[in-house]
Amino acid sequence: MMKKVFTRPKALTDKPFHYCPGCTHGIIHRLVAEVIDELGVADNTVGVCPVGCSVFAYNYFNVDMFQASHGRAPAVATGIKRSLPDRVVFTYQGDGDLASIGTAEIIHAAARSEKFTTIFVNNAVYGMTGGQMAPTTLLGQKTTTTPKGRDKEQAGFPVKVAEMLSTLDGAAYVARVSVHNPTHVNKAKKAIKKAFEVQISGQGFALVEVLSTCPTNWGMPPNEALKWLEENMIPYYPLGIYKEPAEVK
Amino acid sequence: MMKKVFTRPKALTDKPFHYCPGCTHGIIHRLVAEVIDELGVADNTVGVCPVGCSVFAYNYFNVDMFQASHGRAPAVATGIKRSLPDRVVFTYQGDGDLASIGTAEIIHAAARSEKFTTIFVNNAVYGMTGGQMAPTTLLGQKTTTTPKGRDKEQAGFPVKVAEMLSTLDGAAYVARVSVHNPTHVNKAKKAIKKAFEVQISGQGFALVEVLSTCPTNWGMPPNEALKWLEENMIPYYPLGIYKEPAEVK
Amino acid sequence: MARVTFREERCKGCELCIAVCPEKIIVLAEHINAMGFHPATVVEQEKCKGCAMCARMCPDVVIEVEREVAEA
Amino acid sequence: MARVTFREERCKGCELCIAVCPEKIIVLAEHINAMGFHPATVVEQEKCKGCAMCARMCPDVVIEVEREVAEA
Amino acid sequence: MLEEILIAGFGGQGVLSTGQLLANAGMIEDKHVAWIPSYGPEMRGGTANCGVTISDEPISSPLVTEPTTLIVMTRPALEKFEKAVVPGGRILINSSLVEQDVKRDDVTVLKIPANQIAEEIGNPRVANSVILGALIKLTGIVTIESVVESLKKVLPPRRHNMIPANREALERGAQLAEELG
Amino acid sequence: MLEEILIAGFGGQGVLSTGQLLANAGMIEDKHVAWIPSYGPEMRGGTANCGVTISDEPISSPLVTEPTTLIVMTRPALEKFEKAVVPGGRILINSSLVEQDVKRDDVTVLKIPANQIAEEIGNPRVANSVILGALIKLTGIVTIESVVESLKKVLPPRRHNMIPANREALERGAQLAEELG
Amino acid sequence: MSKILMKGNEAIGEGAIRAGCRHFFGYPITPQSELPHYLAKRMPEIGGVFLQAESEVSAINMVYGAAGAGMRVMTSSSSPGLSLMQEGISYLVGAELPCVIVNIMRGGPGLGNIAPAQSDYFQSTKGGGHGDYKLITLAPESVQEIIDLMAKAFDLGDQYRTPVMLLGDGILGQMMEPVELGEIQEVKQAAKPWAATGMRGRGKPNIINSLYIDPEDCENINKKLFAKYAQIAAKEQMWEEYQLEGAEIVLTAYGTAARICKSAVDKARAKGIKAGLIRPITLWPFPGSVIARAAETAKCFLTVEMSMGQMVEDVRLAVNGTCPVYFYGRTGGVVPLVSDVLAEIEKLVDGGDRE
Amino acid sequence: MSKILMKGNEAIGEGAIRAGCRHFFGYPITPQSELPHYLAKRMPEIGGVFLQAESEVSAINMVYGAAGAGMRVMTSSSSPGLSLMQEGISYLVGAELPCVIVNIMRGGPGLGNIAPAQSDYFQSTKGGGHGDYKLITLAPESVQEIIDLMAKAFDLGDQYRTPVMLLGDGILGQMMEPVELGEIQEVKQAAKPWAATGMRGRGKPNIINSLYIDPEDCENINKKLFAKYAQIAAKEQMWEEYQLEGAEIVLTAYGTAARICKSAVDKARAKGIKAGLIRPITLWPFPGSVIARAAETAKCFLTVEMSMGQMVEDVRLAVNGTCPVYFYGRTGGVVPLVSDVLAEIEKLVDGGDRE
Ligand SMILES: Cc1ncc(C[n+]2csc(CCOP(=O)(O)OP(=O)(O)O)c2C)c(N)n1
Ligand SMILES: Cc1ncc(C[n+]2csc(CCOP(=O)(O)OP(=O)(O)O)c2C)c(N)n1
Ligand code: SF4
Ligand code: SF4
Ligand code: SF4
Ligand code: SF4
Ligand code: SF4
Ligand code: SF4
Ligand SMILES: [Mg+2]
Ligand SMILES: [Mg+2]
Repeated sequence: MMKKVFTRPKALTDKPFHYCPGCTHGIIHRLVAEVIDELGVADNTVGVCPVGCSVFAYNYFNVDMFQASHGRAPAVATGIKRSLPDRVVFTYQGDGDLASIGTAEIIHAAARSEKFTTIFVNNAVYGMTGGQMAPTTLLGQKTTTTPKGRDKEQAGFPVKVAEMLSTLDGAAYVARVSVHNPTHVNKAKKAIKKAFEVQISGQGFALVEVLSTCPTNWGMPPNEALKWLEENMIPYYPLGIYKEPAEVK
Repeated sequence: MMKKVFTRPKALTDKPFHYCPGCTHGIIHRLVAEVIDELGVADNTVGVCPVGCSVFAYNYFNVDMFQASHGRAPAVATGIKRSLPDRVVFTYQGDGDLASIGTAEIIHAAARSEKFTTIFVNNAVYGMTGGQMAPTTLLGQKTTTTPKGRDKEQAGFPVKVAEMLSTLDGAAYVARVSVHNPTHVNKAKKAIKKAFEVQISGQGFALVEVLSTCPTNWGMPPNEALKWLEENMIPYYPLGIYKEPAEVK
Repeated sequence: MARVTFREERCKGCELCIAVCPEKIIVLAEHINAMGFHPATVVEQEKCKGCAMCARMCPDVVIEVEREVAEA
Repeated sequence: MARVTFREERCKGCELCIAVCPEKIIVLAEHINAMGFHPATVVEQEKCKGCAMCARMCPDVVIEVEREVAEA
Repeated sequence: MLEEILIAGFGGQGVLSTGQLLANAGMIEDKHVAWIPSYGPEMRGGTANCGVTISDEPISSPLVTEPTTLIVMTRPALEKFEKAVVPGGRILINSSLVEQDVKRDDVTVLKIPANQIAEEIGNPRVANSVILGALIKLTGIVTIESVVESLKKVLPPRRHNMIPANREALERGAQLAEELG
Repeated sequence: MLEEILIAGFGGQGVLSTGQLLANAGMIEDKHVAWIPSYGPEMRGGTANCGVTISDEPISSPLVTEPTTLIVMTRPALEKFEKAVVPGGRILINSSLVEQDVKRDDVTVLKIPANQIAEEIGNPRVANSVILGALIKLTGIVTIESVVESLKKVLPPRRHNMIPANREALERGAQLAEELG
Repeated sequence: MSKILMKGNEAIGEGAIRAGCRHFFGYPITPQSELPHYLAKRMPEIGGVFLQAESEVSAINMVYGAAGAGMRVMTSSSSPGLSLMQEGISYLVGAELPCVIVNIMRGGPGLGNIAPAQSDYFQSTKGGGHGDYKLITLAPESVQEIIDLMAKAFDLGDQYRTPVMLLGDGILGQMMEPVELGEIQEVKQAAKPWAATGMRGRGKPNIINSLYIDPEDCENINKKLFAKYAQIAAKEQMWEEYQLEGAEIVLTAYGTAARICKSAVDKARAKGIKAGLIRPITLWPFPGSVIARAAETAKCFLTVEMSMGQMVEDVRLAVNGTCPVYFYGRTGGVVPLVSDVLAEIEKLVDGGDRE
Repeated sequence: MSKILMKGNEAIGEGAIRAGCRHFFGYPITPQSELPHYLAKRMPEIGGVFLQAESEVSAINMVYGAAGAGMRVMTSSSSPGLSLMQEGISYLVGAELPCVIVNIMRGGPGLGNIAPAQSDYFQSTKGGGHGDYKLITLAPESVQEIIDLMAKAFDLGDQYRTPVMLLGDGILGQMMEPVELGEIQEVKQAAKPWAATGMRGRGKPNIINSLYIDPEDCENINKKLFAKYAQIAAKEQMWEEYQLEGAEIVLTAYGTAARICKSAVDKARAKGIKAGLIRPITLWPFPGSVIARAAETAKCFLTVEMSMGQMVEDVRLAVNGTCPVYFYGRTGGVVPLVSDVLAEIEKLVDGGDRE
């Protein structure tokens, strides 16, 4: 018997993504939707999308959604979760959104151990606004605001979000994954699922940092971008689980 | 021959402090002034004071001063240092100022490795505004906004600033000290001096977290407050040098 | 036996699926879809193992995969 | 020999100096200063070792310490 | 009737709660009342003042800038506010704490050794009630009964044992005012 | 003289720079010119349009909402903007990329197989110049010389070797317009 | 019902609770901190949420979250904090989310001081945030009125799906006055079918959003907002007239300044001067109609504010040249005296065209 | 001198550099990002500082630092970003620090969109931040005028020790026009003895501060500011008169809207309609005097904005009831057409009292 082994998750609407060809935002969207499907929580979930290329995510997820102001998704999610503690709440944020303008909001949501899940898409650049430096831009990486490559004297060092948040007692689950090949896509999905489960079981704040590509602003074809991610981002941003709740609790 | 072995540092004006009796803000001010004197940089120094009990610090330091908006001293200091790279620039901030509203500013100043020195006064409470919870308030500690004691379910966990900033490659020197007895006052001074030296030698961002008391809002006599600090704060906020530039560089 | 189906009109021709297909049976078509891209397509359907690597990498959820499974 | 001097008008009577003086020679005065505090004062100046512990702890920089030092 | 009372002293002297007690008593008597603290970031544990207005008419501004009565508990308070009192007004001084004299001669001055009397009563905490008693006697803005009523409301039940001492203090204050006035 | 030209296509087709080249040529001839891109967050690598206004008078709004000439490089562009062209205006279609026909009959339509001609010239990158040449012929808003002048300014020196091919493309375009027009 | 003595800041909290508000997000600042202190105690008692945010920026965005989730929610701050909330307020407007925002104003600009002021009138009523919008702005003058207006604030917010500002000064926040609270009553809250609460069988997602990428759509939402504003302006103007009968000199003032003006009007009337007062209670919608009406017979207007002159512009717009509009203001935390205002009134008696 | 074709956003950058600005702190946002891109390249070439801040809140506070240190400094953003800067702007005002702030406005409220708009007029001119203050606001209409006004902006800022806003819309930022840049000249900058730069022998510390804890002091600084504002209002009003001679219908519009109005006026004149335009170049100080003068002879006014109507209030205040003031606006990123404006003018010819 022929059986569908891979099909569009139900937690995605049927709207086509507006992302550039090969942009891994699309993969990450799908993984989140698959996890929502697998956990069977679509009807009970509220998502928060940021300002960034994923600003239109409210068109794609088939759940109730908020569009939040730039960087403030964690505050918005806090407001939602404190209002509706039995709902599943997630935010989806880019690296400019989360690690630059929204630094205070993510850190304090984590410190308070707000019971929501954050999908943090680190593509080392500001995608939406035209390829400016992000806090996560690598040293030497060229962007429209570091035309000669990021220079530590001038623009400082990339911020390691997973490591930083792991210092907070309130952060229950923190992992960094990548989506540069199918194996890692699978791992990424596992981490995302775990991050939702940690929320649902009330264990506290959970964040998954997903290394992602921006072929357009990196100025390379999509497959080259995946390779660049693997060769340049992973060494600086080691993958792994940075924090995990003790199993018995 | 009788010699003055302890006298008012020249980098303090003669204005009496407005602080409450026994408030260790006064000790920390004096230490900063002593270091400025010892380094002989008063004439070349620009200080930035925050919003908090130390808002009037511009009256006390005998150097050029800025009063910065709540939490933004690191941004103001960045503006100053990038304008006048050969001046010695320091900020003086409370825990509400630095670790709550100003979280993004301190993290990114550190990430950029801005070459200034931050004196971070952690007294586990909002002093100036009447004893509200700070991000550094300990679990169980009573404040005007946690009248039954800080509850992790409701208000999350205290933020460990020194630990968090140490994850940043741009942070050159990070230490936590205390001023609850003369020995620690001496150690605190050494750390502050080092933090200025790291700046002056161009090694990058330097921060000293100083555990401090707020007898008024803790509701205890000054000496009891010192004891409370020692017994309650130090276990959660371990003293020590968290980051240091490699000697040869 | 397995079958992959491409929702051609949604394909952006990014080639991520092409790179990961272990059977190397996906190519970009000659023609252009409504969005102006050469859509990916499978050339030797019969070689498909239904591993879904392609689908897993496709950012635009273009691909559906079916496979023969033992009746449970 | 050593001497501690208190700028009484600035003392807030917080007693931090009192607690740390190894000679236990500092007390709060009976009278009240212009700010309304009982200022700290030294009762047995001659016992002072000039260790400056008191001064180091004084948050209001009230205390000055002099000490006999060998001429350099 | 319009009384604008300024109570000025030091943090911890019960300045603010004394004012509230008075306002509460006025409220019980269905007068218009308002209470307002000074909330400057003076040195914490430092100055504390509050204004109480009690009137038959609606109150315009609750700020007491030109008090009809000034109650002072510290020397700096006297220095600062002496000038503000309206001509013909009153100044009540807790003479246990403030030695100075008032320089003006167009106001009624009453020196009340409140702490001393409170200690005589055997409860140093009721010093403020002594002064309040004197004020009531002089102005008649509220009755001692109303203040006692207010105390019942304001104090938590476990502190109701303080009420008799307070009543005594109020009466001693009133009596003193009678004698001195 | 007032020409309002809308150039519409796909990111990467050189739409924006072609517009700039035209504006630059107008400027060289001391005309009033303005250039403006659409900057909507359409899918990146997606639509790209720009408006160029060339006039003897100061230009009011640089937005080209009712073009006198429309140049289209993609099918969606034609569908979207066909209606906007003023009656009596022109539509220039790169027929190497767009097969469709224009539905209106109150405009002059010119189909230019620009990519094909560019390949004939031996340089696929000069397709846009072919269309530009046709536009120039039809409107006379600038001369080919001015466009070549602009190229000298706009291209970095190491790319000046592209100029002859561009000139040829401009001339071929003009010639074609002459023939078709 | 018996009265109790209550602080303005606490009354705001209690008023909110009685209006059905169970969610408060805020960041401490003088002179409004007694409000969070009060709610930190009260909210847990009634199963509500009190959360100290990490900043005003966060607080207003938490409000956005809770409001979008359908809650009656409030935040509070004072002047500098309100400046930080402007982006968030603009988002709340754009997403049409109801909430109550409290500003207990202090002296500015900059850090200024913590003394009472009214210098954020423009910010509240003209739109301190970006874009075209109006904010319903309520200005109580007494602790009792705070209680009454809090209920109104939440009702208006829900009814029109708009944020509502409660604007007071430090005096209003700090003073205690008797209030009659009445029984706590069950609040009837209209359903919010638009709220994003998880679909729960609804079938179609609800989206809370202020992004309208197509200019036409964005213009339409603006038009929709302004149609709503027109309705609010027509129906919801609130004001008090005090001694307005036959007034030749019409004072306009709100909040604490209005209380002072009332006394000044009384004193002026006692001197035989025909003075009266219009006290706007809604600063937006500004009660322009009553002012225009009064302008038909008045000799002149005198606007009194604890600012350098902000509401006076709206008075001038309403008077529209019919008669002169004068201004008296104190600012930076200085509170005008009754005698000062009286002196200004007296100046207008003879001549009325100083300046 | 030869002209070059330049984008508005880049012209702002080049204009600033030519005005002696060597410090830029900003955060990316459409439609102004070409400005930071440009300066990221240019500043290092000339030894200046380009720094991408972590947010607009940080950017404006970096500006505070650099301005207090005596530099000519600039930041730039678009509508939502400006909302986040309001506290910082109020501090700059309070501390009397000169700087230039650029707002390339987009559709609002909320996230709105990135299309051109003029709906932040109130925020800029009435004070979106807390406290009493005014902001010099310059509104260029062309790329050439940007270059000229940038120099003016820095000069005014330094002269009056005040932040200066440059207000444009997305069209102005995005379009390219020919500009004549002229030679780069050494800029004469006045000494700033008040700057906090380290004492360096001065003997007395300089303090950059906006805290005035005593209300009297705070009121005094407000009075000082307003004395300065009075001087600015008297001396620095800038506007353009277009076909104003004998105009019966006087249009008022700024920036891009004014360009459209000019064409509409031309077309109206061609039809024999006596229309003219006053284009405020300084939005604050608002050129009220010229409008009042025109109101003496005009039949009516028509204000055209890319907003729901903001500047029109200032026009009404200036006209003060002398004649009717009508409004035509498009908002949310929609740009009015010349033909639309012409139609509005024509409506006013017959009757002039629609509404
Ligand atoms: C307050 C504010 N500042 C700036 C912007 C402009 N802006 C939109 S998205 C963005 C950054 C997007 O980068 P990132 O978060 O990394 O997301 P990506 O597009 O890379 O997925 C910025 C700066 C804005 N919309 N609002
Ligand atoms: C934007 C803004 N928000 C809030 C305040 C009020 N405020 C003043 S100081 C302070 C906190 C002070 O606490 P901390 O930084 O710990 O300093 P401390 O007084 O304890 O030394 C707050 C919230 C303000 N002035 N500005
Ligand atoms: S700009 Fe970059 S991040 Fe954004 S959609 Fe395109 S590829 Fe993805
Ligand atoms: S309130 Fe606390 S921190 Fe502030 S001066 Fe008093 S004791 Fe020190
Ligand atoms: S399912 Fe596997 S084998 Fe089949 S096309 Fe996809 S990647 Fe290739
Ligand atoms: S990965 Fe998806 S979008 Fe990309 S080419 Fe393959 S099918 Fe098309
Ligand atoms: S110097 Fe030492 S011994 Fe002397 S009084 Fe001070 S603490 Fe005591
Ligand atoms: S430590 Fe200083 S302030 Fe405190 S009692 Fe001693 S001398 Fe006085
Ligand atoms: Mg990114
Ligand atoms: Mg603190």
